[in-house]
Amino acid sequence: MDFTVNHQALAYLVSAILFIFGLKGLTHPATARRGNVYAMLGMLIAIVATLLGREVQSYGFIVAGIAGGAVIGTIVAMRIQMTAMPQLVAALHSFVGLAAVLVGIGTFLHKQDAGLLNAVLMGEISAGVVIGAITFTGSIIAFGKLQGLLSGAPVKFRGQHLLNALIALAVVGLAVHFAMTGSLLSLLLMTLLAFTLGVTLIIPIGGADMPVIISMLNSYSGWAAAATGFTLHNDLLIIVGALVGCSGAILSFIMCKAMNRSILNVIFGGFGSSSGSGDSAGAQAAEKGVKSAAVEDAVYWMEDANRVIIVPGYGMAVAQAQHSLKELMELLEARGVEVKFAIHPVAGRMPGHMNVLLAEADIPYDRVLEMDEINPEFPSTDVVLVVGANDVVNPAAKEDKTSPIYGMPILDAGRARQVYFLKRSMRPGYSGVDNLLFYQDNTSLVFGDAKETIDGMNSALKGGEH
Amino acid sequence: MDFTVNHQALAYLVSAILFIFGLKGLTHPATARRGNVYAMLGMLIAIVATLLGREVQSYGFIVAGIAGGAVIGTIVAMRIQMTAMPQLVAALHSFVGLAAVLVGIGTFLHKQDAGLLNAVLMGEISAGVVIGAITFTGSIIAFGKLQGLLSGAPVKFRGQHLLNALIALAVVGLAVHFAMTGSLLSLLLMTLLAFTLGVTLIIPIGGADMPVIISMLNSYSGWAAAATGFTLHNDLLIIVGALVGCSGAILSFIMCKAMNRSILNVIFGGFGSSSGSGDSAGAQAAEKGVKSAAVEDAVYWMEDANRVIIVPGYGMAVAQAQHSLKELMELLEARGVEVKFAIHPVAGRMPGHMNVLLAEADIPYDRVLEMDEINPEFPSTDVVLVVGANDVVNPAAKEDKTSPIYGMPILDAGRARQVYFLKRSMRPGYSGVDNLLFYQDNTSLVFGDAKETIDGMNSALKGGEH
Amino acid sequence: MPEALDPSIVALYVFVLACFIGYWVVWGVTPSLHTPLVALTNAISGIVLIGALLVAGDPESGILIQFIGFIAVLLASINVFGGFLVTHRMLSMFKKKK
Amino acid sequence: MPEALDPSIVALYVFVLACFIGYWVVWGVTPSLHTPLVALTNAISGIVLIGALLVAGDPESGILIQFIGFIAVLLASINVFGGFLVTHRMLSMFKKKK
Amino acid sequence: MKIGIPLETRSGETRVASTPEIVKKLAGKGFEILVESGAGARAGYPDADYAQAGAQLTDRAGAYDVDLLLKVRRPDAEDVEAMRPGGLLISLLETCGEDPLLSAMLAKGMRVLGMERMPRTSRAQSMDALSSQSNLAGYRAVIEAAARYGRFFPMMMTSAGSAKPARVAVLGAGVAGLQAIATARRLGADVHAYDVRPETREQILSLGAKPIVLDLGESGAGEGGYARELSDEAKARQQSALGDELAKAHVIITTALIPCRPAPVLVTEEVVARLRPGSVIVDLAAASGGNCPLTVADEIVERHGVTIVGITNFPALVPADASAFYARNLFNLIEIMVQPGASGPELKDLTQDDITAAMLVSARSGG
Amino acid sequence: MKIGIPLETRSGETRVASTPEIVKKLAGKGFEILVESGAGARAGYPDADYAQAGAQLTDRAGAYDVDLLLKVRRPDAEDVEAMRPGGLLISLLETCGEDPLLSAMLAKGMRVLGMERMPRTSRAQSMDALSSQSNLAGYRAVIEAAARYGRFFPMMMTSAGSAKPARVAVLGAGVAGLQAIATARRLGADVHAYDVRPETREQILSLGAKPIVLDLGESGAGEGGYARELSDEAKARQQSALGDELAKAHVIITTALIPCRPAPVLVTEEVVARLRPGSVIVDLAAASGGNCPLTVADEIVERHGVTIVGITNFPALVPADASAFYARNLFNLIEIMVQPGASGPELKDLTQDDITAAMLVSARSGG
Ligand SMILES: NC(=O)c1ccc[n+]([C@@H]2O[C@H](COP(=O)([O-])OP(=O)(O)OC[C@H]3O[C@@H](n4cnc5c(N)ncnc54)[C@H](OP(=O)(O)O)[C@@H]3O)[C@@H](O)[C@H]2O)c1
Ligand SMILES: NC(=O)c1ccc[n+]([C@@H]2O[C@H](COP(=O)([O-])OP(=O)(O)OC[C@H]3O[C@@H](n4cnc5c(N)ncnc54)[C@H](OP(=O)(O)O)[C@@H]3O)[C@@H](O)[C@H]2O)c1
Ligand SMILES: NC(=O)c1ccc[n+]([C@@H]2O[C@H](COP(=O)([O-])OP(=O)(O)OC[C@H]3O[C@@H](n4cnc5c(N)ncnc54)[C@H](O)[C@@H]3O)[C@@H](O)[C@H]2O)c1
Ligand SMILES: NC(=O)c1ccc[n+]([C@@H]2O[C@H](COP(=O)([O-])OP(=O)(O)OC[C@H]3O[C@@H](n4cnc5c(N)ncnc54)[C@H](O)[C@@H]3O)[C@@H](O)[C@H]2O)c1
Repeated sequence: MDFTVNHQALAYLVSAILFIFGLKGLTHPATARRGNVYAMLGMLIAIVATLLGREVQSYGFIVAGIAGGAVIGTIVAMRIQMTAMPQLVAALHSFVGLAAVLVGIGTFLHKQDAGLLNAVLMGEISAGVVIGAITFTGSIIAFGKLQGLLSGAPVKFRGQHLLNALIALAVVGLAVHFAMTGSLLSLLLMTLLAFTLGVTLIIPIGGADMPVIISMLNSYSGWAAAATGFTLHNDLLIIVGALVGCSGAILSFIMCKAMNRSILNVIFGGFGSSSGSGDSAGAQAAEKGVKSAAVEDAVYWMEDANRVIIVPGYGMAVAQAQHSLKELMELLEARGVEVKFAIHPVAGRMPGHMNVLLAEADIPYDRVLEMDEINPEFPSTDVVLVVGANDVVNPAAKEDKTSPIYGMPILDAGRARQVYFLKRSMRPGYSGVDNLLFYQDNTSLVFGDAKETIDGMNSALKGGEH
Repeated sequence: MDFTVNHQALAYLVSAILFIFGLKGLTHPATARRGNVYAMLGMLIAIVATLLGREVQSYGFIVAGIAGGAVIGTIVAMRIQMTAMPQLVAALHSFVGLAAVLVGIGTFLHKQDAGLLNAVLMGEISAGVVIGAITFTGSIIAFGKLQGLLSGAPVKFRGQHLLNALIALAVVGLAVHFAMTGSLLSLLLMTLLAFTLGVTLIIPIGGADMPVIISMLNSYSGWAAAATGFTLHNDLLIIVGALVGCSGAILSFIMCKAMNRSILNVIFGGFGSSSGSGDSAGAQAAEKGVKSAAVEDAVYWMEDANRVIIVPGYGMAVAQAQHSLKELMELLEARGVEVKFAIHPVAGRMPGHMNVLLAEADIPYDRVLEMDEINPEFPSTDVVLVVGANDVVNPAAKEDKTSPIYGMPILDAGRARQVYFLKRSMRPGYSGVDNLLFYQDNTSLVFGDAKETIDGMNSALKGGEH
Repeated sequence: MPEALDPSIVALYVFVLACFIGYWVVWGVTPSLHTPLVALTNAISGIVLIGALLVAGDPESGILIQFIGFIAVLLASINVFGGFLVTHRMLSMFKKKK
Repeated sequence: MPEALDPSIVALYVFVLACFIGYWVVWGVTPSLHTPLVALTNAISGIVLIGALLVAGDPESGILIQFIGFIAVLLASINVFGGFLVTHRMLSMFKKKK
Repeated sequence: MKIGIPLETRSGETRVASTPEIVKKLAGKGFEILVESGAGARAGYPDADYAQAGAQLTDRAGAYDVDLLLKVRRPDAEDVEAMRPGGLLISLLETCGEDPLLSAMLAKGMRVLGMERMPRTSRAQSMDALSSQSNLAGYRAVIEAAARYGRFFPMMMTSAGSAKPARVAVLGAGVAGLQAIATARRLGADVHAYDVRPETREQILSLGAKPIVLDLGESGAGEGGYARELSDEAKARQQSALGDELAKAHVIITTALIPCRPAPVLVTEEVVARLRPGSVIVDLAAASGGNCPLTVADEIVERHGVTIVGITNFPALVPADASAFYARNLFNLIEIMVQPGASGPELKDLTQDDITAAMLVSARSGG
Repeated sequence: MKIGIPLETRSGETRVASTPEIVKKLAGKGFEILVESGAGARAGYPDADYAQAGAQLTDRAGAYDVDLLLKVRRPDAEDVEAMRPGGLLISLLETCGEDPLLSAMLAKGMRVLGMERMPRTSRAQSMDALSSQSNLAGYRAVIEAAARYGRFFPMMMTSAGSAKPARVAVLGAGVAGLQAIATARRLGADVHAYDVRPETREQILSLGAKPIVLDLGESGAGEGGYARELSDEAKARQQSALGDELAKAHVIITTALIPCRPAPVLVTEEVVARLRPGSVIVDLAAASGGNCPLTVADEIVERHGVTIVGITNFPALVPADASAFYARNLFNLIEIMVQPGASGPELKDLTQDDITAAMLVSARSGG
């Protein structure tokens, strides 16, 4: 059977649909793996359809390229440490960027030979090449920062925005010139300048913002692919490019929101970025090497847990979060999670403080356990939610003989797989002692008023899909 | 300046984008009016761009048609009673359906004259004509049922599904024949059969399901438009048709879910529809002429209110909804709504039943008012939320001398602008007396366990936009 | 490359993509907006007017076809004007405070 | 009618519609899936491979161009294979109970 | 028309039939009100407040020589003597069957409305003194139990060890029982409750307590909202099945009454012996024999290490609110009994309204 | 090593220094325990339970002739007589400044640990008897108030009218005060609370009550978690500013103490006179003079129509839990005091540990 362009186009359409489902699948844990499979399938179909098409005549380079890429890609992806993932993604981005540059230049040369050039086409080529080039060097810088080859600190200098603007202007000028004249020199010069722009755009951005930048570069690489699609009149490239470009941009935005950063600050690094966030609890935590987490992260792990232990403390009383906790308990139990409350004998500010409040919220007595009963259960617990407690879970009481709380028995929260602390700041509790548990690997802090945080968790648990 | 097809296509693209924004706008009250304006603008651009295009050469019929349509459309839309809206929409649907049929036939005749026919085109024409025809007669039946010209009761007969299947088969056969031969007779016959199918599909469906059917017909009309777009190779028609078709289908699905009906039952009316849903609270309510409402409706009005009075009753106690009510109170107050609790002296099953529970949930005493204090406030209250109370707001106690509760003082909830009843069914309260307030115009019932319903309200209030 | 590509296939691309958007666009609609939304989509589906215009606007196609087109224009216009207006009237009932 | 329509305009249609879908697709993503999602979109952006194949696969375009194409294929393939695999590895960490 | 509010003379009674607030309302309606000096003192309503509300302070004879006599408790023979012939008495009568006292009053040409005979209709709810007083009794019974229990009611985890919550069993979930449940729950106790009427299960749950469900083979729901007496077989089954549940309790509050019948025995001596020393039983049915056979009416006794509270007049321990509620019940009743007449309010025909008709003591019911 | 648990002989004392549960633990550690017969009876711990836990039942002399004597209350001269020379006593000493009784014990070569002298460190929390007993007192004070208040504590809207919630004012938000706040809130009262220490504001809010904020011009926060005495000027300012707040209350619970100083006067006679008849004042500071000058220690008096409860030993009204908590405090203390030796447990050097060092009565502090 003859594989016509129409067949190819239909195959591309299927492939595009698979990509859409693939990406949508990745937005929820339940469908994420399936999503990845869809996307792989989409890619496979796209490649096969392309190879079957009429334009591809010689397979030597292709087979070599794909084989080489497959081997290298697989090895790198298998070998890489989980913690080095961000670097890897950055590195991979740079490849896409460079590939887009090469495809652009190659297409130009090819069409030039065939005498098929026109201004629109060359405009499209310029777009693909420039965006690809920025993606390429930008990603390399991001990689360097993440890998520690470059300093993670934001590199700022006077007139940085002016410089970027000038380079951008020059790039546009060269693109226009190229589109008008088809001058190879302009094309190459433009490419070089775009490489420079990638460096100057990313270098001022601090290491903390790198996740957003990776997502942003991702978006760039999408736009580059879309531009290539226009060049080649390939709808699949256009669709996928637009998908990636747009979703990457939105994702950057979402991530910025989650981290309480302004997207503009991040993209045009250095717009007073560090000053704004320097005082926030999250930033302080980051400085001290304490992890902070979003409400949804905690929810994600709790939903998935077999057992969650809630450790309420004086902060729960201050926030009057007991009613919200009751609801959290019910929501988790409805998901088959076992929920218990661990009461330290001196939690709060009076004997029985927690008992009064939990009883007010109608939390059944059989869920409420005292320290000696529950301590053996922590090691086999998936998630401990410390709600406005502090001293009562501080391992300093056991480990640090000089600590004023030394000798006080504590709840062994730190033994659980994951610990989430709900508090407003990095401030210590009643005893004024820093909490060693904050620095443990399995601990994250969720900053905010305990009631608001728990209400957020409840919403997230109820929100479900949609 | 010359208005080329490229210009037209760009204008169409703008128009399509406006339609998308328009529809998205309609999903939230805050953006709904703006959305309507966007859509109007989109339509205007589309019409102007079409008129400017090369294909339109004579304007006589067009001006007459549009002018006539504008006058008739405007008058009808201005004159119609708010309560007759569903009928009007059904009638308008039928117009779209008929227009699609006419456009299909017209295009066929036109292309036949020009000798431009081919099988694909005729297939596309068939699709447009058939879907249009079903939409046309289906909408007329829906109109008749809603307007009371036809009985609202589902008309069922044996072999109804078989008949529909046979007609559908015949239609497909004729379409194939038409596409192969270009026979006008087949086209007309097919159209006639499709008209019949529209009738036989809709007539078995009961009046209660009409809102869903309207939305479903809406979807059909969209698909008809899309098919027309394929016929005319007009991307705008395709996009808008797909938008309308798909969104209409989803909307029908959403509405079915909200009404707890199976979409299949509704579309293929009579698949045991009445048995399955006959028992549901919503259906019973509809039969008795009692309005039922969704959680979001109540939320919408409460959010917007100046004052909300909550009337708790025994059902609140049964559902143990007091903690959720506390949260609702806080959420509404955060939006500047004044919230009060109205306690009837015999609400619940023991003296002070409500007081105990509201105190447990820590609802401040100054929000809790007794009957005599609060009764004068109902007439100036925007929304009353009756949470599992019944007898204590039953106007029969005042109006019906024969009622066993005659003479008992009641809370004047019915005097407020809107009353939402949260209960699980149409069952009466302790006294066993039907509640006259249900039948009042300003009353809607929100069925479900009170705690779940209120939790839903809280989620909706917290969910916000997006 | 696009030389031999059937325009119907491109149309199919557009159609499929628009379907996704149609799906997305209505999720999360407030129930109180169900009816206005139906009214608006109804008005929008009056876009067949475009098709009707093309049929009615070509004098070469003969009076019969043009007349058919005229009826189609008339019906579609009623729908467009009536639909938008009705939507507007429904939305006017939703008056936000402040 | 579509005779004179510039194919770039149709491409624009497709592009715009795809942008809407791209926007829709990521809303509501669970924060813990941010990183895997970035990895997957990265893998998908390896779709430039298609372009690279076209460049590398045309023997008439000369060895230089084909070599450029080869490099592009190589890079894009690394991205595709590496990207999907990394995504898969990340997702494997999310083991659901039951 | 003269209304009289005498001092209640039954021993231990602290309530009064009307409060200054209600006196003011009655005076506003045109009644002339005669309050015996000191009538409200023990309930916290000084004479001065009555006078200010528009009452006339008088001696005992004056308060009795009226058209409408309002009392809380059953009058004694001496009281009847002092009443004005042809007058009307509204009071709790505390009687069933034959009653010479009622006969004596009827013989004097008096009419008597018994507050216990209030029908349990929706309209009569606001006049129902049994409900209003039971409500107070249920609350006060728990406070009494808490005051006599040597431990915490609530759960309490402290650095000096943990206190388990008191397990409270409430028997009978009528008005008093439900309020007892609510109050014990407020104090943080672990509350279990039992009633023969099946519909109480949901009501118990609605207060956050745990229903005790027994299978008796018959329902205890009787007429007019009251429970009916069980068959002997069912009684025995109930006692044994309840026994194990009750033995786990630390505090038992019993409220099971059946009008004009001896109270059913729910807590046997065997169960009392099984309770932990220091447990408390509050028997609200003490007046009609008690739900526990060891209960001694009007006394607090210790048996098998268990404190058994036999107080018969709990409302008198909360006299201010009890009087206020009772007075309000009477006022609501009077409102439907009178109409404005030429010279102040006049009585309607008491046999016409179904409420007053039901309450009216006839020659037959009076003995 | 022998431990003795005598019967407490102070009048009204119902507690006991150890419970069967703790006796069992002590026995498990190798102690020989001598319990005076009947020691735990009033707290609900019968002799049989002690015997079963491994104690030896004995007479008074036997319980005193031990190495380690555990008591709840300050011994009297007769007790000191009976003690074994060279022994160790752990007890509440109820003394400040010069004390011939302590001198007598020291003269006998005894060592004495005063439970009041427990330092307020994190480690000592589980041995802190003042806290554990104050906690019970706070709870019981509210129960007492509710039992003596002639109305409902909670708000109650009924068909017989509405009861407004009792307005409860708690003065002093230490351990007892906070528990009183919590308990009154549970009962549905409208609770307002006041303390000189500014950090209590948040703590009061954390129990859902309303803090009363006065501007005194100085803070009352003293050393070691205790309050300090205010200047005279500030005292006067406090009394007048508090007066208006208190006059609105129906129930006042005062817990303001300053160690070894007369209790500050917070509720003046003028305020008492302004209270509504039937109001209740529970004065937890009655033992050290009372926060109200009208309080009579160990008596319940009525003044200006207000019931003033001067009970000085509230924990004795909850003897089972009070004894259990006290016994647990002692046990936790003994745990840090002893080490396993050749023949059973041996005492460590008491001056080495900062807790026992602080508690030890020295010749100087002993008088
Ligand atoms: N139980 C007693 O009888 C008693 C009596 C006196 C003293 N103590 C002492 O009190 C301490 C009790 O330990 P604990 O763990 O319960 O309390 P904690 O150590 O005082 O810690 C409470 C934590 O809650 C956080 N918090 C306060 N308000 C919050 C809000 N609205 N939302 C979220 N977090 C909030 C605070 O952190 P942020 O400020 O960062 O939010 C604080 O670190 C012990 O040291 C104990 O010795 C107990
Ligand atoms: N207060 C007293 O002392 C006392 C004592 C005895 C009798 N009564 C009588 O009890 C009545 C009290 O009136 P009321 O308005 O409070 O109660 P009601 O008239 O009995 O009505 C309660 C309503 O709550 C609904 N309901 C029950 N469970 C629910 C749940 N889980 N979620 C949502 N709704 C639920 C029921 O409808 P669905 O089944 O459809 O859900 C029912 O209609 C009066 O007639 C009064 O005379 C009062
Ligand atoms: N107007 C009205 O609608 C109105 C007014 C007052 C009371 N009521 C209703 O009447 C009912 C009875 O109220 P009450 O408090 O006056 O009743 P009550 O004082 O006569 O009896 C108390 C409770 O004891 C229960 N009881 C009787 N025998 C028992 C046994 N052997 N074992 C266990 N429980 C037993 C009864 O069922 C009742 O619930 C309640 O449902 C109440 O709500 C209705
Ligand atoms: N180990 C520990 O950390 C520990 C142990 C026990 C108590 N404490 C803390 O010590 C503090 C005191 O507790 P306490 O109950 O033993 O105190 P207390 O019995 O000595 O005094 C009771 C309260 O009265 C207050 N008060 C004193 N004078 C007053 C005045 N003029 N007006 C108003 N209030 C006045 C005090 O501030 C105190 O809060 C509390 O904060 C308690 O939590 C800490």
